[in-house]
Amino acid sequence: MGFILLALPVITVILFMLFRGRRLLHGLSIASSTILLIVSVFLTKSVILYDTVEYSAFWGFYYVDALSIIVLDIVIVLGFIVSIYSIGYLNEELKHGKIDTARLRLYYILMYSFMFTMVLALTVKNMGIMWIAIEATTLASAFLVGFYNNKQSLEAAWKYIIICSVGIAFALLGIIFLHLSSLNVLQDSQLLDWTALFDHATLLESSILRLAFMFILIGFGTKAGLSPMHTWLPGAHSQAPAPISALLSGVLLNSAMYGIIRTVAIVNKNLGSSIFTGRLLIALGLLSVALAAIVILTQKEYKTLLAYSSIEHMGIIAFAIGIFTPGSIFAALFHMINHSFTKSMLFLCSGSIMQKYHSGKISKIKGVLKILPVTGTAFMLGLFAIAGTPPFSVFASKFNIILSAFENDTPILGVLLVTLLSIVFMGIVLNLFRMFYGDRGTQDLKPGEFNIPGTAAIVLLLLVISISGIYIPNELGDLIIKAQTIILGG
Amino acid sequence: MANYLDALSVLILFSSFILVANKRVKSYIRTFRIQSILIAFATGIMGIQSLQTEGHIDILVVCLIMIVLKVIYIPNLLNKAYDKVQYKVEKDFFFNIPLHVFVCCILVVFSFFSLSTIKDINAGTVNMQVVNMVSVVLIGLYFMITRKKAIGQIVGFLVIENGLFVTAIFATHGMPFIVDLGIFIDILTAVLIMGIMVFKINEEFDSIDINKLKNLRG
Amino acid sequence: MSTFVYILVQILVIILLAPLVNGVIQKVKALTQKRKGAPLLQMYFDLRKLFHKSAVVSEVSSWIFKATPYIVFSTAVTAALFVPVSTMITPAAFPGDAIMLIYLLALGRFFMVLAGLDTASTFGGMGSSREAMISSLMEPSIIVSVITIGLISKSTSVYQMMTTAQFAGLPLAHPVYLVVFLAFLVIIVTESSRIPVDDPATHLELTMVHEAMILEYSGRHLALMELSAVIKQLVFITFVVNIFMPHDQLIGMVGIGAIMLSLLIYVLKVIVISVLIAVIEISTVKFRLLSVPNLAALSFILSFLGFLNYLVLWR
Amino acid sequence: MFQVTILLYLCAAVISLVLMKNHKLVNIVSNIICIAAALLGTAASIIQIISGHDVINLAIFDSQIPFISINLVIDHLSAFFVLGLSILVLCVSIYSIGYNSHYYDKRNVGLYNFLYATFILSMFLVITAGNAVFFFIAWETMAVLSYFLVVFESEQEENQRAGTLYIIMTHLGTAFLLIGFMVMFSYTHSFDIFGSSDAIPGFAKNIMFVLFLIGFGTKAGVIPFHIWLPSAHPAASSNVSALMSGIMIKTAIYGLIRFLLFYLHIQHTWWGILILCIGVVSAVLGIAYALMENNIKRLLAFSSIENIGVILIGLGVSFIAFAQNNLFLGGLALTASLFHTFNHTLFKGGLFLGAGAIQYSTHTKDMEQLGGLIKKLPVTAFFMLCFSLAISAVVPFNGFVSEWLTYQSLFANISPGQAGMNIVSILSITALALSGALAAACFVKLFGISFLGLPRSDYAVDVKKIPVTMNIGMGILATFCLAAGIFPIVFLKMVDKVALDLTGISIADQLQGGFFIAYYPLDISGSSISPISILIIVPLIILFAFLLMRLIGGKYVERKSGTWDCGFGKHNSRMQYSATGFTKPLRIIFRILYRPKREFEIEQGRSPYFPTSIKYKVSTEPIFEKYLYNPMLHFINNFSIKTKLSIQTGSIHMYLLYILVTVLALMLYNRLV
Repeated sequence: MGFILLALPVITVILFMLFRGRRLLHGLSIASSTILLIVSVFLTKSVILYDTVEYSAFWGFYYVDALSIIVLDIVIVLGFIVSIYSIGYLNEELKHGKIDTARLRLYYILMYSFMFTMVLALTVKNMGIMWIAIEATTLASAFLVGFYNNKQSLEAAWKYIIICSVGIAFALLGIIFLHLSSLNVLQDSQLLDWTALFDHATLLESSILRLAFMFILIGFGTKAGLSPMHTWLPGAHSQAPAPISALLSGVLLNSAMYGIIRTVAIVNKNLGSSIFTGRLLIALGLLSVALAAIVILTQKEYKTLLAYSSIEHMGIIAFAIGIFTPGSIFAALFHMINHSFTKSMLFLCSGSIMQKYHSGKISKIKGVLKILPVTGTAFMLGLFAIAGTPPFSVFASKFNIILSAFENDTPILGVLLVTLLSIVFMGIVLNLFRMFYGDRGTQDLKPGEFNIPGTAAIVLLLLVISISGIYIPNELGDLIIKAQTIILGG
Repeated sequence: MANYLDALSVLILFSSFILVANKRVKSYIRTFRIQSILIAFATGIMGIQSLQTEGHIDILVVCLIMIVLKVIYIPNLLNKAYDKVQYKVEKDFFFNIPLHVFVCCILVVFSFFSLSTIKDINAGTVNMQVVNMVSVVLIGLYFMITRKKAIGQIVGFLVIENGLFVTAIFATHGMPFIVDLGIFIDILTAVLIMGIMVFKINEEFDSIDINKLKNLRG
Repeated sequence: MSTFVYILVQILVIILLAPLVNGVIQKVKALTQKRKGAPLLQMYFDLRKLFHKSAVVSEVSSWIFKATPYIVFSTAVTAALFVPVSTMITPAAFPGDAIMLIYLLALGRFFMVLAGLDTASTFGGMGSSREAMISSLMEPSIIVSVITIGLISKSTSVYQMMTTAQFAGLPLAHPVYLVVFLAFLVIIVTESSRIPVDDPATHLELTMVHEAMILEYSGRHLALMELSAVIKQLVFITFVVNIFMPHDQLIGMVGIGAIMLSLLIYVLKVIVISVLIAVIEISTVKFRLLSVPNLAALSFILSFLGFLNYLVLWR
Repeated sequence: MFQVTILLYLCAAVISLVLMKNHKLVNIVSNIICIAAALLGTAASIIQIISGHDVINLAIFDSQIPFISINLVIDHLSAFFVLGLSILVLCVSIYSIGYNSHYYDKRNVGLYNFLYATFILSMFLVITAGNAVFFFIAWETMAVLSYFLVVFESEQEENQRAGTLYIIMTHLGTAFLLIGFMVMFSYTHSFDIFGSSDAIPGFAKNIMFVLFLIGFGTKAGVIPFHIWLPSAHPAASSNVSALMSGIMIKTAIYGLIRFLLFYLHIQHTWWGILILCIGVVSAVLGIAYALMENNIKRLLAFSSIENIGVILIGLGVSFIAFAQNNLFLGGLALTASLFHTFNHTLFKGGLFLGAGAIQYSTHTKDMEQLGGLIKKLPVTAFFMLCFSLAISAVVPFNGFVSEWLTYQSLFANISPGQAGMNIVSILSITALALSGALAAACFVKLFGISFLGLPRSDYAVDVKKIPVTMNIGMGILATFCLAAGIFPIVFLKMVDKVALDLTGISIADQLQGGFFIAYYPLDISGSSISPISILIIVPLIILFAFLLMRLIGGKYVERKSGTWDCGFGKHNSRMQYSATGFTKPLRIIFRILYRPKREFEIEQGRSPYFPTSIKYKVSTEPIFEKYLYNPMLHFINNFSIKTKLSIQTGSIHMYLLYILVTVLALMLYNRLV
């Protein structure tokens, strides 16, 4: 059952290689993403029932529990949404002759191999393989970042691949140390297995484990865009095609963060306290939020601004993990979900705006609410949501994170976070909101949405984030609580 | 046995020093190849060891891959790429060589200082080897920082990977086999992608000077 | 019953007496200028003549222009009900609150200023603007003085203030009363628009304030305006005389005779104050409009000093 | 009943989205539903206040997300504010039926009404929120919705700027509230507003006080957090600005009372003194700035700041009194401030509606363009006169009663033995007097310039008839103003329950019932006012005056003629005083505050004595913007740009260096720990 999630993307990629013809490719991608969605639903149900899903085949590397299913579902659902959006997006690009069918194929191939790597990263037990998969995500998405082959995109791609590879290399060093620390504890069959490591966490060699955590934090932190290793992120997110930016920001960062969470769980259990990891995570997290806040204040391009806001939210999540109370973990996971959905919605909107106005500069864009009524409204509400305004869902998790900071007797951190967040809000309002008003600007564009399926997808996401601010289904709540107990080693 | 390994590890470290001291792209690649040979040698020794003691063939296989990939294939690839973008002498570091070497020494000292918390696990020598190899990683990163040209950066990345690999081999007698395999595949693809990008950059910017890639600021 | 008597007495006394005050002041000024001057009752004649004249109304103006004289007049007279001319007669329930008195007069002023603007004449606008400024500058000192006096009598009721003052012996001997009294002199001069704040006799636009506001009025409207102006002036005078120079020698006496006597004394005191005002008018010159604030500040400082004295002395 | 009200508002919102296509229909329907809801709300709140039971729990819904829950509770305080809200909404909705007609076929009326209804609903929820989190959610929602309403006419640049300024300021304020709630939770471990705050230590209470003061103060627009208010209120369309000024900024007062007075009971005298000082500053400066405005709605906005100041003065006195547990005085001052809140809701709402009517019929907000409207819009003019009288606190309107109560509570707050406090009190009295007088001048200017005299421009000449519904809406409010002025005791009974909850002492009983309202400062039966008797006496005297005239002067003969123009012969509208000219003396006297700048442009003609044209421009300088906010913004901006360029340099070598440095730093950390 679960193997379909792994097999299907590969098959799809192969099919893409075989077939050509625009409609066929679109149909193929929709079909496979839909199947993925259905499968993931079943997988989720079985996780809810049996807590974990494991298979003995292939040395039993396949392992899914509540924590991974949450991130996995984000991946699958967003993949579905993006594949819907891509149709309209790519057709528009074809119409303007930005790309030809061959590149369209390349796009789909890369996108699905990207999906595959992420699914792999989330469904394996072995930390080593997880590392390989996460490194592979970089490789798969590198050309997607450089998709448009112009100066900027190439530069972004180069920085992306170099910085991420180097960073991730340190993660490998960390994994090696993890391995080293467990050498005398585990027998060969279960080397590097997360479950094994976690069960025997107390026996591991602390001095090495600390080093391991450090390097893994740097490595996966680079991928997750924690400052000061974030430097690849703004370029990549702003240069990639909008749907890919949505995936990068909504999914990739999460899977990197997922790796950090897994490690943190082991290390904290081993050290018996979250002080060592907490300090580092909170420091890096606050650093990221602060940097994002400062930069956002005077950001001139909207996609870059959104990218920085991604850095900020990853910082918030890291902060929450660093606090490591049940409340904060719950909030962190919930925030992961909310951020992914909200941010990818925003990126999709920005893609439509980009295609309408042919410019990434905020100053070039006026009257979005007139030109693109639906997308514009969604974008505006989404901005309020991402800035943490109730009743949207980001507020709920943000609120809980700040609260956990206060409960944890570190009110100063909480106050700091609130201040930085309000600066972010200020920056977003000051820079982005002038896009929405005014007449249609210099170039005369005819009002109206062009990417109908994409707009539908956007509206869907908008509904999700505005409802889940007040109400979430019990299943989701239970899942998150399960994941929380897993992390806390309850 | 172990003292051979010590000697090898020191040699590997030294080779990375040489790399930092180098001026020309050709010699980067040559030095990298030498380093790879050394590593392959070390791996071979360990492989024989484990074959005798535990009867595992894994490490020897890894050693084989190592030779094929990092001693033969990738250097040639780099050479080809280098010829394609025909680029001769490279005077492209930000300050002079002795200073570089000095900084690298500091890095070694630092990694010794910070890793000395590790308790010995199996052999008493592991500690020293790990220190050497971690400093190889750091030096590789430093090499990437100091070189302006794209190929230089690729080499640096490869040196980092070397350091990691050899750390794994020395410290833990190799990761689980499949993991090692995967790592090699990743490295291969990474290098390929980077090579392609070098071409693209070369045709977009008609130079492979990474310092020219400064359009995305702020 | 007593309420009715009180109202009757108040209205009659004040309305009848008000023009006389002006007469007295004019007379004193004339005599000091070695003139014979107009007869004491001149203003009565003027009013009578004005009542007979027909009114000229600007066609620009609206109903506010015609309503204003009546409103101003009635507020002035109502205000007159607030300050008993003699504490011998008291109504059953006395709603005479000093703050309300001030805000009641504010109602009249509100309409007067509006009327000034209503006719779209330059003079009217000028007068209104100046009146608005002066009144708003005087407000704090009035309130503070009233509050200070009220603190002594532990109530802002005019009647309370007066009765308390009676038991205070000779109030003017007391620093608080003295300072506040000085403050009140300034206030009276301002409120009754006299030199040095305003010149009732002039018709030069540089110096006009009150006159400018009512410039458009004629006939009975003008008469009402003039009358209510003097009534307002008398109200303030009454307030002052009954608080600062109470006739406490009559305490305990009852009956019509006593009331008559007290009224007589009251008239005398009013005349004294009017002479005082006249003296002020003679001895000073009209200020520039923009130095009026200094005067307001002076009176405010005085009243505030009074308050401070109260804090020190009454503990 | 309250539930039904909420549902009605909801369905008004929904319907206005459904019927979006047909502008006229959607406007009428949704407004009628709002009217029904408002009537219901009024009835419900009055019943709640009159009837004995204290607290009604309306709705409770807990979600899976921790701490996120919907929880509505109504006690007397909430009910009182709901009453104010409902009355105003009633009138504004009636007014809107006619007023919104100028949006037909120009804008999306459906969306507008949707925002309108949801905005009302959000305010309703703020007032009735039962726990702090839900309060916060409703609060933010209110801010966002009102932001959308502010920028609804988004073509004008200044509306966008106003909206941006507004949302930023209010969000910053909200951040303070958030921290306050966090502190609250970290000690009591509950967000229940009605819980006890005993677990909170003293210093934390002080911190919370400051946080709440800043947070709510920003919303209330107290100086120096006021800068958003004068730009946001005019930007919104008039019926909305009536709601914003009438209710929204009062929710901040509600918050102050709810969280400081009811939740953390008063701790220290300095809380009260601080609030008192803020109130004084806001009152004086607010009205001072209002005086200089020629844009009607900006003027009204500034005067809102002044009234908030007056409210805060009353509140401050009550805080002081409670801190010295002088319950009676505290109750009295609280009553005064609450009653002024209510009154301000009435007349400021009315004034904004009137301003809307002017704008509707003349298409301008600039007084210098207006004049002589009293002949074109007699009814509106009359109501505006009533409101102006009420807000300048002259007898016999409601404004006077509440200001009188404030005076009395300040008066009673002066007692021998505490010199410092007495000085503060007397200064507050002075400020109150000054602001009252200036307010009178300000609204004389408003009414006199825009309604009296001759039309100053064509705007005021060709005037559109205004729909009767607009006048009805204003009329109801005017009636309420007069009623509250004449029978204050009836309304004071409503307020009284709140003080009763808090102190257990009923104020209204101390105030003599019936016709007279009287207040005994200290044991002597002393000062007392009787508005009704005034209302009887004044007409009587007017009648008497008529009779006098008739008696002495005989029949009234009137001659129409032009205004006296010194024989110049061509009297025209440019000869009359302008709005700017009217306030010139005050501008010169308070130049230290206004720092007026004047510019002449003289086009010389043949001789210097006959210039062809003279342009005279005078402008006052907004101190806080210039010396506080702009420098701050400037600094932040520069800092941001510098940091951005120095971190995100674009050089990959730099970026790799960051990684190296981080690695080394972490290794060091690991070694040292």
